[in-house]
Amino acid sequence: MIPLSHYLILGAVLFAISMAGVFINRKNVIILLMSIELMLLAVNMNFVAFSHFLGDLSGQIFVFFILTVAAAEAAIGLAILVVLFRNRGTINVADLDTMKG
Amino acid sequence: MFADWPLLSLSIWLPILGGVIVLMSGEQGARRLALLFAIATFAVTIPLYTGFDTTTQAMQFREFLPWLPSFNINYHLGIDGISLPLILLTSFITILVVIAGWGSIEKRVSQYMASFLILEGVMIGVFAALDAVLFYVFFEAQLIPMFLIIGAWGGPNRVYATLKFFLYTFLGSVLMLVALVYLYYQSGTFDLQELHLVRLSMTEQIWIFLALFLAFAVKIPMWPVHTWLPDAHVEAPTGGSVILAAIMLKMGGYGFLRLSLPIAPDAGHELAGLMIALSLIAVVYIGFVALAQKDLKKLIAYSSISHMGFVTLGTFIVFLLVAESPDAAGARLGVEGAIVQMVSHGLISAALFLCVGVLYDRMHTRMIADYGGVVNAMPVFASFLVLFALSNAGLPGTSGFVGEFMVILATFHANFWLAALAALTLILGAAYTLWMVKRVVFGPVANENVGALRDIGPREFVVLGLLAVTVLGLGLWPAPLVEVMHPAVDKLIAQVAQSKL
Amino acid sequence: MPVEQITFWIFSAIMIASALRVITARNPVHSVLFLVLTFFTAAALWLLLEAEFLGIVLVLVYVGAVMVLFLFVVMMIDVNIAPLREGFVRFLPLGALVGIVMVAELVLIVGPRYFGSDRYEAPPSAPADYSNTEALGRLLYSEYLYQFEIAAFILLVSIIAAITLTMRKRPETTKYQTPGNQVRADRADRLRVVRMDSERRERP
Amino acid sequence: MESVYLAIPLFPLAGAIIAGLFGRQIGRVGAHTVTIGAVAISFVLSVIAFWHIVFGGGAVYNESVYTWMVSDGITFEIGFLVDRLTVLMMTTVTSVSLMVHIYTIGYMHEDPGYQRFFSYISLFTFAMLMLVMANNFMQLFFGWEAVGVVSYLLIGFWYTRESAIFANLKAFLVNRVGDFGFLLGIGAILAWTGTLDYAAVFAQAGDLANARIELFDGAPWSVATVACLLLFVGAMGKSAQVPLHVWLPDSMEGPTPISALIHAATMVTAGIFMLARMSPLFEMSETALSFVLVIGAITALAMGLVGIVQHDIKRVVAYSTLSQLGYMTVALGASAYSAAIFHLMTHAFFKALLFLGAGSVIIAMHHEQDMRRMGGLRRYMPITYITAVIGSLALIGFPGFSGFFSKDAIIEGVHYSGIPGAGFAYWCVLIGVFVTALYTFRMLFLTFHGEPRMDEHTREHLHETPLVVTIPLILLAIPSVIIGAWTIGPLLFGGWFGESILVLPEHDVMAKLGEGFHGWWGFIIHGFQGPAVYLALAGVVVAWYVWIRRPDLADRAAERLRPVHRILEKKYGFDELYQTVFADGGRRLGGVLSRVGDQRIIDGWVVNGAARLVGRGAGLMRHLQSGYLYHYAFAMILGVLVALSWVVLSA
Repeated sequence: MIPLSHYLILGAVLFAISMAGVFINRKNVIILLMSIELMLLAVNMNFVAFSHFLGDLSGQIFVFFILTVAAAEAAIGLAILVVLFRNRGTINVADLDTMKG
Repeated sequence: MFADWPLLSLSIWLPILGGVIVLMSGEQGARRLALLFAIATFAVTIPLYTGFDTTTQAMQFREFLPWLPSFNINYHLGIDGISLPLILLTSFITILVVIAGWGSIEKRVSQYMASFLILEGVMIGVFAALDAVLFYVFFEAQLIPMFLIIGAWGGPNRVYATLKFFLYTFLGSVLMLVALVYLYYQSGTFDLQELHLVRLSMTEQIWIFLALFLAFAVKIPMWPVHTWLPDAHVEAPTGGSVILAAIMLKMGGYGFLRLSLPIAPDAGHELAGLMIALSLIAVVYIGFVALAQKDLKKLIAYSSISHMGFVTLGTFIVFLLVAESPDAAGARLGVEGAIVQMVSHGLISAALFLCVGVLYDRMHTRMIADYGGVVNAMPVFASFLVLFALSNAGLPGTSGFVGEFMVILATFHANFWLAALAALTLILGAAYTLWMVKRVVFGPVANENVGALRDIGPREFVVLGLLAVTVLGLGLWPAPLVEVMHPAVDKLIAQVAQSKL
Repeated sequence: MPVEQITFWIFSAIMIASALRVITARNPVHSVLFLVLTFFTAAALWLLLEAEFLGIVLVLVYVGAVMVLFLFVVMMIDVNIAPLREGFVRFLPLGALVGIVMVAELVLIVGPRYFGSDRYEAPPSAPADYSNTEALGRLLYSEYLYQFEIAAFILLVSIIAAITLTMRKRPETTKYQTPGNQVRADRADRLRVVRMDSERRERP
Repeated sequence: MESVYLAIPLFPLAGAIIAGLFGRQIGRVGAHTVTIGAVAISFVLSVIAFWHIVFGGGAVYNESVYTWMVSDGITFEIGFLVDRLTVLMMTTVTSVSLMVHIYTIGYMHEDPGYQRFFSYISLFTFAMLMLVMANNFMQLFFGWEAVGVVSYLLIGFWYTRESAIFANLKAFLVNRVGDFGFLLGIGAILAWTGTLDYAAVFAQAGDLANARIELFDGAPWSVATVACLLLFVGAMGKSAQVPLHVWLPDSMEGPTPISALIHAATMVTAGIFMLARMSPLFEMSETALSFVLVIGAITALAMGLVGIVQHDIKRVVAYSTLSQLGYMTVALGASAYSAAIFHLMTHAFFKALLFLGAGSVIIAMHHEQDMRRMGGLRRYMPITYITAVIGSLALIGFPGFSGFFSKDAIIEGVHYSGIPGAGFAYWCVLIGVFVTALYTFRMLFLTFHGEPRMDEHTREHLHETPLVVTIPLILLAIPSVIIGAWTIGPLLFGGWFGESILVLPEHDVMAKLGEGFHGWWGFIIHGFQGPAVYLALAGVVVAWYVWIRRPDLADRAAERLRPVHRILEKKYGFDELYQTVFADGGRRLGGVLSRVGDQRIIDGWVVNGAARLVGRGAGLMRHLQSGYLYHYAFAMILGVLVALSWVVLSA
């Protein structure tokens, strides 16, 4: 049998990778969004693993909701991205500094 | 017949509701409507006095509704002899403020009136709350209308004044919140009466005391956190000044009596010396500062600080007296004196600010140097001003005397020199008040503007007349005011004398 | 090594590798494709955890819809990759370091010491007639009904938001239907009854 | 009798309220009718009360009217104590007040503030009656301050005069200094006895004497001494004793009837009355009595000397009042309370007479007060002249006139007293007699004798003042002559005051004096055996020589004694000292505290300093807010990492 910790470690690794992704792709919004998707996946992984090992289906329900929210987030994020690109011709984060004082 | 009405809730929410209605009803008739609601609220508070039971130490007119049950926070109202006079004062002064704003406010009348009505409800809420969170909410909520009043109808430098006022008071009250939350974790309740019973170690008490102290000391205000008050007064419109001086300052004194003393009595014993020193600095130092003021409102503001020094002195002298003798002779006198002083200062400072308002409406200046010989043009007004000035100087027969007299007598029980310093106010108070009167009221007509002044109209006469009658009435017969306090004060003294260690 | 373990190891290896490629790929299109791969492996792992419904949903809905949307956007937007890769190398060591530290710390917490098999027994396999979908459904439509509704609402909001964000006003010449006006139209706008004499009068 | 006692103060109050609030409606005649009527009723009732207590054998009345408040188990009441001391004061106050009311009709008849004036003096009568009728310290303080306020209002009656409103502020503030002590004295009494009722406090007087209070470390004082000294500070303020006397001369800025009523006959004697009333306490403290004696002696002599160099007729009378108050205080210090009250009473009549006489002169001179521009008035104003002579003779203590009896009793009393300071006081009061005669007759001669020095216009219009002015003069002149001889026997030696004044046997100088007393005629004969009468006559002769016979001598003497003259003209520099040290000093201190303490330190450094600190800190923090998303993400991740590390490491 595969112990719970394996799944959790897997989630942790996934999370760390996505975080490093945020880090090194700091200028590319698309990759940033993808990293966030990965992060959520890591979280979902933990949820599912716990749900299985604790015999509680609520964990899976939460995954379900997280997927919903993630989908919504992705949709809006991408919409913003499109508008951004349309208006400014770039998706470089370094150029998005209108709010800088 | 009114006994089973939820009188406290009514007196809190009726003016707030009235404020909303006035706000929605627009400019036409806002004044009448506001006056109607103010009078109705006052009428609602009267049965609180007539139905008050002076034989019990328990809270009366209690109302209890769960609010946030998971945190044990309740909508818990109730009053005793400490809060009752202040509630009556609030509803009374609001009427006067509404009448006083009748003619002098021309822009956004309905908003002005609504602010005051809402403020009234919130202030009554502070005095009636028996739940710490409810108290805190009301305590903070009153900042908003006041902020708007000074910010919207204030003088040229109002932005600085409002910011200073807001930040000062907010800083203090945030620390109070911390203390209350800590108490909640120690006791699991926010009920004030249960908090009075919580046992606390000396360190805990000292921290809690200091946190509460800062909140209330800013409000009262005590030296050295007083400098917001003169600025706020100078910029506030007349009504704002009146409410600020007459009622909002009292919340500090009320907070000391309701929270600081019963919750942290041992810390009080420990820090009484400091508190008394600060109070006496307020009385003497501020008395001298008031002497140097050139602006009428600043002068009265400083005089307020000096007078509120008596409230804190009467409150904290209790610790010395309780320590000195087992029956705490004089302690009740001190606390009751402090409360009487609060009520009386509420009336007198309101009257003085209204008087300044009357002058300001006509001359649009607050500088003492711009006046002189006002009595020649406005004899009726001058009589009122002289009367209020004399009561501000603590003339026997006016309410200004009663509180000071009681506090000085109580202080003498503790120590001669403290009493001597406190009694200096007899000289200083008379000096700055009557010197102001001399420069403003008496003398030959100083300039043609003064000569052209017209005397007060019927509306102003009614306002000042009502105040004059009350000031004299309380001075000649304070018994009705004092007797409601006895049970509550007895209980408070017992709580202070009982160590919580 | 039993089949389960083998499956787990293989899929997790693929998953980690593809996740790494997601963040390192030079071309965003590749990134998306690797992301899809990651999701696939994740779905497989979930099946291993007897979360069949979620696994399938992940593939069908998430990969099928959301990832395709990503792909679509990436391909639609013609970006110049070069400036976006700027600093990639410079931040790589730092990113790697942060990642490794984080993994190390997380492993300390979630590792076998606290969550090993001696602490958490694997539950017995579900019986053959057990339906994960049904169980989830029962829960979702009873206890979590409100939350479910809210989730649905969130999705609706996001749809509307996405549409409003990206919608563009066309030039003036374009004609639009305004459904609001169409619905609001009433008889008076459309029909004018003109009263006129039915017969011509005799000329005098 | 209770309703009578209640009515006595309430009638003047009602009169004051009616005349004050409805003055415009009832008009001038209405105002003076109402107030004079009220005071007259009050006077009649006082006489009835006097009769009832003194001759009718009525019991001492000591009841409360209503409970002012109860706090801490202490009952604060408004109540009346009517005994022989009280009725004597009541009768004096109401009678002088009635005279002044009538006189005012003439004096003020051109003034626009006519009704206001009547309202004020009636109010004053009420306050003064409340003061003397009090049966407890609180009400005493109430009356004490109330008379002070009315005095404030009346000195500043002509509010457009800069000097008047300066004088009234000064009077109020100096009185407040006294009240400061007075209030503390009340505090001492309450703290040690737990009551403010006279009777209850006096019953504990012995305990007070034995109780100790440590004001300074290691120096325990008797509470009775401390309380008495503090109370006496109050009396010093109200009765204008050195060094709190400075307000009284300036108070002459008020209308003359006020000078007569308040600043000569009644209010200023409140301190004397109070000390007599407190005799059971003062007897317990020889230290306090000594202090009283010395202060009184200094006042009696020093203020009389200043009177010699004054030119303003009212100021001369004012300094004379100060000096006479000093005499009363001396009597109190020597435990001759009855003599003090006796002098208070005789002084009330003859000093009111002198003031009203001076007022009469001022009316005739069209409000000219400088004696250097008078002279020879006796031909024009015979009634005023004669009454003024009577008043002067009474003042200097000419044998047979009322002042003689009271003043001689005081001098003899001091002579017999054995407490520390009595010797000094005796010499002071003896020299004081000479000085009194000197300034009194200087005034009389300068005003009524010699060549007229006024301008032509004024002289043409000189004539005797109307009846409303002269009748009070005559009415006051009668008691000024006879009241001393009439009442000396019973008042001083008949044990007349009974219970109301307590004197310990070892202090009882009046008893020693009484051993040699055989009727008023005998007292006069006895007077010729002492130095006082001769000193007074010497004073008159010197005054005649200097100001009538050789008018140039006065200036020569002034020239020769330049430094002394300057000191006297400067009134020993008290005014300048107070003005610089207290008035200006206080204002300057206030300015410094306001500018440095409040504005610079608290507002500048602390408040705005805190704001600046926050601003500077924010300026630093601002650099962190780069606006780049990845910076924030980086910060977030770092934060997560730190939090995680913390969890891991602490586990």
